[in-house]
Amino acid sequence: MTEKIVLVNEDGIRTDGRKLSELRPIKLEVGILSNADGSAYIEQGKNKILAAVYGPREVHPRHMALPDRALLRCRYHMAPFSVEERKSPAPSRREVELSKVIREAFEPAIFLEKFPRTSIDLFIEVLQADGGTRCAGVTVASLALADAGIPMRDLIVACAAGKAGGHLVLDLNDIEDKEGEADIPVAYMPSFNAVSLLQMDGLLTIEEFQQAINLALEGCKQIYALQKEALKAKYQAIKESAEVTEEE
Amino acid sequence: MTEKIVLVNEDGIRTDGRKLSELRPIKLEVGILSNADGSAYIEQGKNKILAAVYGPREVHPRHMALPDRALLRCRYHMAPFSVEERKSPAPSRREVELSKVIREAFEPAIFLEKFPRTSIDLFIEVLQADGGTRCAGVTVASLALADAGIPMRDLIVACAAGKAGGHLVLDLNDIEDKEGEADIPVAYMPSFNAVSLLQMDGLLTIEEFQQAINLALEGCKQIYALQKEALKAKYQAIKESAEVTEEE
Amino acid sequence: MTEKIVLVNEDGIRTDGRKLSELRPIKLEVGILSNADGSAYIEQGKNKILAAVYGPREVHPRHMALPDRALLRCRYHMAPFSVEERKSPAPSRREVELSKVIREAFEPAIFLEKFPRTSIDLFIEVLQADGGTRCAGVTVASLALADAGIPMRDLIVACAAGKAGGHLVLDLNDIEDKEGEADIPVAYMPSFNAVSLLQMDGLLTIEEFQQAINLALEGCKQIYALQKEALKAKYQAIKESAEVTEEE
Amino acid sequence: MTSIMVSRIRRQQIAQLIADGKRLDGRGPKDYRPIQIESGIIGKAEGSARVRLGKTEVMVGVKIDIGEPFSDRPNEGVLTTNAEFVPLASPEFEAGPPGEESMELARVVDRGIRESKAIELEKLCIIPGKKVFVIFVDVYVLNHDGNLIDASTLASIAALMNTKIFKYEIKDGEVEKKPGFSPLPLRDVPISVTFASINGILVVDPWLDEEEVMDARLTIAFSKDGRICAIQKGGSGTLSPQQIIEAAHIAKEKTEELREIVVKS
Amino acid sequence: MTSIMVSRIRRQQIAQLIADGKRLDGRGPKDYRPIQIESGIIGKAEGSARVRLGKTEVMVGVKIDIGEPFSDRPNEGVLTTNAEFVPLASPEFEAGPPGEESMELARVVDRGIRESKAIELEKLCIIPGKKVFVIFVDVYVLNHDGNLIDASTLASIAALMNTKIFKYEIKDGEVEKKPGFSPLPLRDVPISVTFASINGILVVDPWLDEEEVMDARLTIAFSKDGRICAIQKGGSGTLSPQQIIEAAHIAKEKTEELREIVVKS
Amino acid sequence: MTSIMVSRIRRQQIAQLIADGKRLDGRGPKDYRPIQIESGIIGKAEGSARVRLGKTEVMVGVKIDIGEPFSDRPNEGVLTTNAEFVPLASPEFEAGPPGEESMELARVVDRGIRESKAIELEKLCIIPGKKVFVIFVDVYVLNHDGNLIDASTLASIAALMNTKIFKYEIKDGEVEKKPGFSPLPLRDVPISVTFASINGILVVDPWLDEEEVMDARLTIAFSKDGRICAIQKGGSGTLSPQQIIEAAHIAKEKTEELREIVVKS
Repeated sequence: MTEKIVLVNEDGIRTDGRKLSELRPIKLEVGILSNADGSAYIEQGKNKILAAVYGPREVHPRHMALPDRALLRCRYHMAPFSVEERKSPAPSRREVELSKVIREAFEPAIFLEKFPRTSIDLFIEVLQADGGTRCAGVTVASLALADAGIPMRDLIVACAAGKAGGHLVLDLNDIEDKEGEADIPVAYMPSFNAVSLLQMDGLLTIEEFQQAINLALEGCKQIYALQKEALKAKYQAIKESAEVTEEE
Repeated sequence: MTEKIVLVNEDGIRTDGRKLSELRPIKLEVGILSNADGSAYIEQGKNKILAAVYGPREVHPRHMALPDRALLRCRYHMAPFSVEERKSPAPSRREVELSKVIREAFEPAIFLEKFPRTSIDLFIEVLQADGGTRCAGVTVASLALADAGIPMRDLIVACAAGKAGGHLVLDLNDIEDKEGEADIPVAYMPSFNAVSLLQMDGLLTIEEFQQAINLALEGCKQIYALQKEALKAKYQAIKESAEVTEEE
Repeated sequence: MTEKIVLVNEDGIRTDGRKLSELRPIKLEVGILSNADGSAYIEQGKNKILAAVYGPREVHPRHMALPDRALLRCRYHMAPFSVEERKSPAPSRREVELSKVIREAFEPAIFLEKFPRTSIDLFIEVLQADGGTRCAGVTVASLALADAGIPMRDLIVACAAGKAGGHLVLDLNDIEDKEGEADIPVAYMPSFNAVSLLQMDGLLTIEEFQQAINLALEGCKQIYALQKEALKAKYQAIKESAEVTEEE
Repeated sequence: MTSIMVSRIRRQQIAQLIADGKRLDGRGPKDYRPIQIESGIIGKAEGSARVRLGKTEVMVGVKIDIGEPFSDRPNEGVLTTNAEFVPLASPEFEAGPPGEESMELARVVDRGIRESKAIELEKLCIIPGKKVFVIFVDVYVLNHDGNLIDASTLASIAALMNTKIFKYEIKDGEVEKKPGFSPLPLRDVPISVTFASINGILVVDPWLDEEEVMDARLTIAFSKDGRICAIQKGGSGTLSPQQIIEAAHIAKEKTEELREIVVKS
Repeated sequence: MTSIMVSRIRRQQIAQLIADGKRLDGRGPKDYRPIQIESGIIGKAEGSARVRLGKTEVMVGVKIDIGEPFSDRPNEGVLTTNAEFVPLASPEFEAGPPGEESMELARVVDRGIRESKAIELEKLCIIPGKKVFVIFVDVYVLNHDGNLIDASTLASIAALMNTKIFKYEIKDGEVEKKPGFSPLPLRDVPISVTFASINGILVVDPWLDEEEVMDARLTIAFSKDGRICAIQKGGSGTLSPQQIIEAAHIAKEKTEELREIVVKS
Repeated sequence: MTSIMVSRIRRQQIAQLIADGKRLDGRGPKDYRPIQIESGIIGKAEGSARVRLGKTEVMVGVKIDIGEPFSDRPNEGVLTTNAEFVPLASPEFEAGPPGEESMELARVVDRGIRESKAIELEKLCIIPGKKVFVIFVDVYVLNHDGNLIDASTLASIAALMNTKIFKYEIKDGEVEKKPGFSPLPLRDVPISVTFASINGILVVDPWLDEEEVMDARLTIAFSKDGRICAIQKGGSGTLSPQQIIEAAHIAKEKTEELREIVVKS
């Protein structure tokens, strides 16, 4: 804090070499765990996050079952080794809050009413954290839900925008998150132009906020395309392996 | 502890200006919270305590329900900011013990057998503590039960007596409780001459103890009159507001 | 750790005066607690351990009941004052692990299938610990089960062997356990030549291990005889008291 | 079944009114319930306030202790915000450790205070890297009739405004209390405004009945200079980007009104 | 239903006998069950005792550690009393964190020791404000057949009477153990007497069957010089002021008998 | 009922094959599933590895902090092993505090490392009696298809092998980080081999279906010089002394193969 870090240089380039409205490199994989009903993996910058879905399945404990829809449960959790200082595996208040807002982000997207008396359990495990884990977590969880065959109105995609080094920037990394001026994580259903998660830390004028939201939504749209590609690649692979099996 | 504090001066006057067998000023209010089925508020010296009652209502978890009477539950709890050093909100062993003895103080007074399979939940929240909170808590809880319309054999009223600065004193305040020689909290049903809570800390001969108990019971009787006044004032207010409504 | 303690002297004598393959003095008592369905007490060296059994009885909570056999539960627990430094009464990870392996040691011995939908609860309380508490705990728990009349295929008996001061030794005491080279607790059903608990800490060649296991089994057989004597003494006492009663 | 049907009818009734720009309790969409603030009511606390927002009632006590700084902020005091859903406040609240709702409440209140830099934490260092003041803000919900976030934020900032810190001196590396107090150094007065979205229409300061039927909740907090310092969306519905911007403009206006009430109290 | 009826019949039977000055196990109203005290049985503990009161059996171990004093008592050692309802002691006891019953037991035992100033805590300070001896009294209930309070108080005081503290010296502000021990400095021997009130009649030392039918429980502890040092009423019944005073007189007499047994043991 | 019958049929099928020296997935009794080890994959951790053993998948991260030594080992670093059954790994796993299975896993993995003295803990002392390095080995189970012990031991040792410790200097009794790292000092590579006993026949590396029908589980870990360093029997069946010795011989052989795979990775 004593020496201010230069988050954006005079050429408008950020500490990791990106331009202001550039996403970090993103790698998506679908269907990578054998036990879960659906799973996916994301690398976004140095973030490494797994998501898995179990359900619709019987609810334990039973009294939590809802008569008219599925119970959606969500756990956002960080591995003890995912951050600089070892994190206790017991859920922190931050993890509890993020689990709640992520669950609320997915509730409008899933056709929960199709599966009364069941639960759909969504687990997001941050293996390495580098800023923006809740957004990357939403993005990857969406793929895990799709992989589990859970019917959704739209994929949920998430991306943050904010302000760092005096500039509005897209997809903040760890240092921009910690040393920057503002961070706005946004989850979005592109087909409905609907925001289902929104938070903000920091200080922004309404005008800056408006621009930042638009920037975040642009980021969401780019990642949405990547999500669809990742799903297509998975289906393609399944289809091919099915054809191979048939041919044999 | 190094310099002994003078708790009673040569004129028999205590640190807060009271005579030996004088109560602290007491303010009682009934029906002050809108959600609870019954509620009341007490100020006794610097004590500020809220009590609220929910019930008779369905028991959660269900297996705790009793076939032949209502389940009375009681929580005595101190706000983190109620004492000199911040108190953790998790219940301390002292709070657990006081919750138990307060519950046992009320069990003989309430017609629990009239409400089988239900629970009556009594919550006492100490917002500011100044010695004698369990007694003031019993006094105010009694009003909250009455406000909730829970049928009782008698109001329970409580008051402590003890020894401080070498004298028997009524209604000990914080410093008399901590630096004094003995403290005897007593809860009492005046109409039945029945003691339903009794504890003692300190050192007293049997003779001193006998005098202290009598002093405490005198205190109880005075507060009992205040309790009945507070209830009358509440009913009067309700009656008047009902009449106003009818007249309109 | 700085000065190496001499665990076995040049005459092959251990710190407590024992020979290499000598057990510590063992005292067994059966049926010493009035509330438990079965109970027993062991002193083995300075170990002092109580065991008690409740059951077969109704399972709480009910959903844990098994349709085809009794639920065996086991708690190995150390009293706070049983060791050098006061132990918190909350179960440690070590206690949780030992509770598990001891339960698994007894499962093959008890005819659990005779008591479907019930529980058999086995409590082992270490009042003073001196090395080898899990083995002494198994030995005494076996007697408590017999005292409770729980039908068993065989008594389970347990004893450790290991290496200390460069020698293979039987029934390690506290200092041999801490400063020695290896410790192998073994639980055994002599009639079936069946090992039902086996662990090892330390470093041993396969040859040493084989010898140590055989040594431990020899120890088990000696203690087995003591177990049977203790039960006989108990039955004798019951029989005699019954006869006395009849004669009166 | 019955309660589902009741809630459906209730929902229609509330939503119908809101579509007509009205509310069941007679307020307009941008009206707060009456606000009552009492400050300094708990003498044992270094700061305190009770806020009544309609029938919602929240007490906040501020306690000050000496503790260690965070290793990455060795020269700053520590702010710790906690919220208790005291079981006397609602038939829905249960005794026990804090649940996700009360954790969220505490974190949103904390965010407004922290991000607006309302407390001059850098003035609360006693011995760098070793001893700093720890400010405990304890939110105590006494009656829940909706919009706990705004009531708690108001009560917290009101309590901080009357918080006093004991004077001290350092002797041989130990802190000793001296007689007298100074006020907690504050540089901002963050205020939050919470909306309910019901059938796509935004209303401020939802009461409990509205919260039960709302699709989404949106809280926006502003610092003194008119900048947004914290946002939290809650609930399982969605908002359009346009609604969010519209809400920000309304919230800015309302925070100015509310800030005046707090500052005057 | 059945168990309620059984208990009603049992209650009548026990109450009937007590009305005639008799008890189901043949004792008179002021008779204790046989008391057996064994001291110093746990060599690893600094102090220990086992008390058998009829079939009730309690073991107490005392451990001593070095810790910080309370900030308001910088020159005194710390007493910490804990009680475990070990699940082997009763079919009613469950493994798990202490419940309200065991917390009450620990606090009542603690109260008698603390209020009689039995332990000379002011002699247990090592470095004022920094290091003092911490005395852990761990009450371990091994078989529950009623009147745990008196059995636990007896076992605690018996254990404290054979407690030894290691000798030490201070080198560079660190405490180092030296060979040898001194006895724990004690100045009093508090003893409690517990009554059950059954249909308005008081009996001492209730066994489990009596506890199950009693209306109220009353414990009075006395210090060596015949002063009351702790009282605890339990149970959901009431007592008249006259009964309480009568109990105090009986208790005073009984504590003298019991104290003699402990001191001789 | 149905699931009991299915499991009986499954059991017969698996046991029948094993009696013929075969396994349902085509392996021989002494064959491991394919092993894949990736090291150093978590840059934020001081050491890390992911092991895939068939479909079982375990990640281990090693974090290093500075803390106090144990009072009986003032000159040694501290090893702390923890295992999480992450709920995404199996429909049977639940979120929450560790259960007995994950505690056992952590303790068995820890035992192998500790008893083989794999980490040179005596080189991890910073200021004797005051400050030492604390090594956190966090086992994170990502997909459970049987034999978690061997997968976790492999991943732990692989992670320790790429663990680096920051350089430091001591200024006025405080530890300050300096640029640069040195490798964690290791002297051994303990490897465990786990057997399932099914109808009296031993097979190595049981997968989940085999674990569900096995009578007993036996884990034997070996140090580099071919000595046994840890054993754990699990499950409710029994083993004969002969089986145990036979298993030790097989395990010794297999650990050499597995160690080669780890060292090469």
